[in-house]
Amino acid sequence: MKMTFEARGAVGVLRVEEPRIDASVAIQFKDRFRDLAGSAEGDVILDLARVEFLDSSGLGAVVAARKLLGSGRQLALSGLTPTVDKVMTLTRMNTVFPIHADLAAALAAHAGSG
Amino acid sequence: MKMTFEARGAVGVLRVEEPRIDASVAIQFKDRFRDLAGSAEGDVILDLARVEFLDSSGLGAVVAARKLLGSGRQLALSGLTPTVDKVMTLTRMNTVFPIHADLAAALAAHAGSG
Amino acid sequence: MSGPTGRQSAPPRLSLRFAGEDAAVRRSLAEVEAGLAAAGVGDGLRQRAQIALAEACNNIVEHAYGPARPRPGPIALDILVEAGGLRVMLRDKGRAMPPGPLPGDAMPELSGRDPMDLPEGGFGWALLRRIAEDLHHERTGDRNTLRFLLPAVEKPRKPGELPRDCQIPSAIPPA
Amino acid sequence: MSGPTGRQSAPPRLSLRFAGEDAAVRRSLAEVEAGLAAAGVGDGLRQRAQIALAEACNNIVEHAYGPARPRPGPIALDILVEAGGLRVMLRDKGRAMPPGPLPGDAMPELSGRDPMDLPEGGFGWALLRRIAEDLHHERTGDRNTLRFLLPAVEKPRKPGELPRDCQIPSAIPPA
Ligand SMILES: Nc1ncnc2c1ncn2[C@@H]1O[C@H](COP(=O)(O)OP(=O)(O)O)[C@@H](O)[C@H]1O
Ligand SMILES: Nc1ncnc2c1ncn2[C@@H]1O[C@H](COP(=O)(O)OP(=O)(O)O)[C@@H](O)[C@H]1O
Repeated sequence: MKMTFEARGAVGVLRVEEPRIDASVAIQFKDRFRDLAGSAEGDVILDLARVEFLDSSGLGAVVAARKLLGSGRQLALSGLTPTVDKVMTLTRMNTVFPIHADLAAALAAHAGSG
Repeated sequence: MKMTFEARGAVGVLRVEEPRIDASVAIQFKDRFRDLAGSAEGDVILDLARVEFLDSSGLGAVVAARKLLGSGRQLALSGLTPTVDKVMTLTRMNTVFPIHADLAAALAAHAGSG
Repeated sequence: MSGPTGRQSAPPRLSLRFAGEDAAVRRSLAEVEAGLAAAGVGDGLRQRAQIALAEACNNIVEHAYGPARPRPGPIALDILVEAGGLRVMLRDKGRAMPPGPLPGDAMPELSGRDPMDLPEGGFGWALLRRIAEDLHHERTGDRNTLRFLLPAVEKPRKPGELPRDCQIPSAIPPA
Repeated sequence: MSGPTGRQSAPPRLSLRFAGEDAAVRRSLAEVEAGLAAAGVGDGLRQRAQIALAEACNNIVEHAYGPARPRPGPIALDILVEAGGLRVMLRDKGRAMPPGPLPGDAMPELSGRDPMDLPEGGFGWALLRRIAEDLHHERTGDRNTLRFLLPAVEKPRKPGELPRDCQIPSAIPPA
């Protein structure tokens, strides 16, 4: 599962380069997330701009990923495509994760906000 | 204070046509909100795409507006500009209000979601 | 969607047969997406179809066939494109649903929850219910049949309100 | 921001004098925005400056001058544009701060709160604190002077962690 991580000042940016986070890759997603972001410090922005689809298994993996960061770090989401936004809205998970229109907005909002 | 309201199916869209929601218009904002959206039914999307600035007084007015809808209705926000996003992030209010990249995304996500 | 003019007399229909496993579900959903787009189904309904069908298929893979099976069983998916929306029929040869009513549309409660204590599952059925109408499940012999409508126009639904039409035929296996 | 070349020997400075009332604050913030843009200050810092200055000025209007005054008192705002950020000095002739340390950077707690029970205020000082560094308040005679730095590069700050430099000179009026 293709995902890239980049430290941007105090914030880590994790970009998912796949069109789907579904049942068939949920476990891989969680493992990759741990490998890439687990040992870093600071908040993480998960950029979902390329993700066209997320099912409840994928959502569960995102929640699991958030827990990997521990309570001292935040997981923010950016670039929700329409179907992903719909799932976030129906499940109310859009009130659990801070959500930003795109990566630039997320970076501007999270730099230094700890 | 210029604000427009439009019913879109089961959802009401309230657009703020001013560049600032600050201490000097916070009370007006709350009054206009009540006049426009108070008597309608269903969830409300507050489109902030034209709002370049929101201070803590304006944020308080948005919270007050949300309460006017009562617990059976939701207030979602769309089109956060960078400074507004920053205030929402620093205060963590972005985990209180469902937030969507733009009005189209908010409409797609909220239609029928009650 | 095509009106009364044009050559097609029957409404467009998609019929897919695939294995009850994650990778096959993924491929089939991509086919559905392409098929519905070709049939002129709009963005919103196609998006909702992807969500609802993914959840329904995942449930079959996970619960009806489950991890104990050596080989995945088959899934049959039939979609009728009507003016009012998509009529869906999903069939499998897996385990019966647990007795009693089908799971409802209640989402796991999130508010007031420590992020470290958030639920990682339990959203599947609730998502399906929020999107689908006229949901019916039937057990006949060794088969499950799930039918629902994905309405072209979403109906507003109050949080917590159950859809009108969820009287569920109890899962009594025929004698 | 201008380097060692160029004709300006002193760093750019903005000095504004305005009435301690909402409308004048709004106009002055617009002037600051234009002035900082003209001085080449980047988007992020200008956005943070708008937030921090609005909160600091609102506090003066609301608490230092407050509703009891027949006429608003004056506010003096001076901003020095340095490579490391903006050095801000804000002066007013209003009431003294309440004795004891300045309000901290704790945001009102939101998690687990019923939406109908959310706080509508109490974010002002916390916002200022999260954005500003080296915050100092001084009472001399009948005046308040608030100084802070708006750093060009935001420093990461753990939630709940107080900035290092918030030892506050106690608000003892001179004899
Ligand atoms: N086709 C099926 N056959 C048997 N049981 C099912 C089937 N589909 C769903 N279930 C039941 O529904 C529940 C799963 O609900 P769901 O909301 O999808 O949760 P999850 O997302 O954790 O899978 C399980 O408790 C399971 O018993
Ligand atoms: N310039 C000032 N003079 C006197 N008191 C002040 C001043 N600024 C702030 N305060 C105090 O700070 C508190 C306001 O904090 P703040 O976080 O801005 O809340 P709010 O957003 O509700 O105004 C008040 O309790 C007030 O006593």
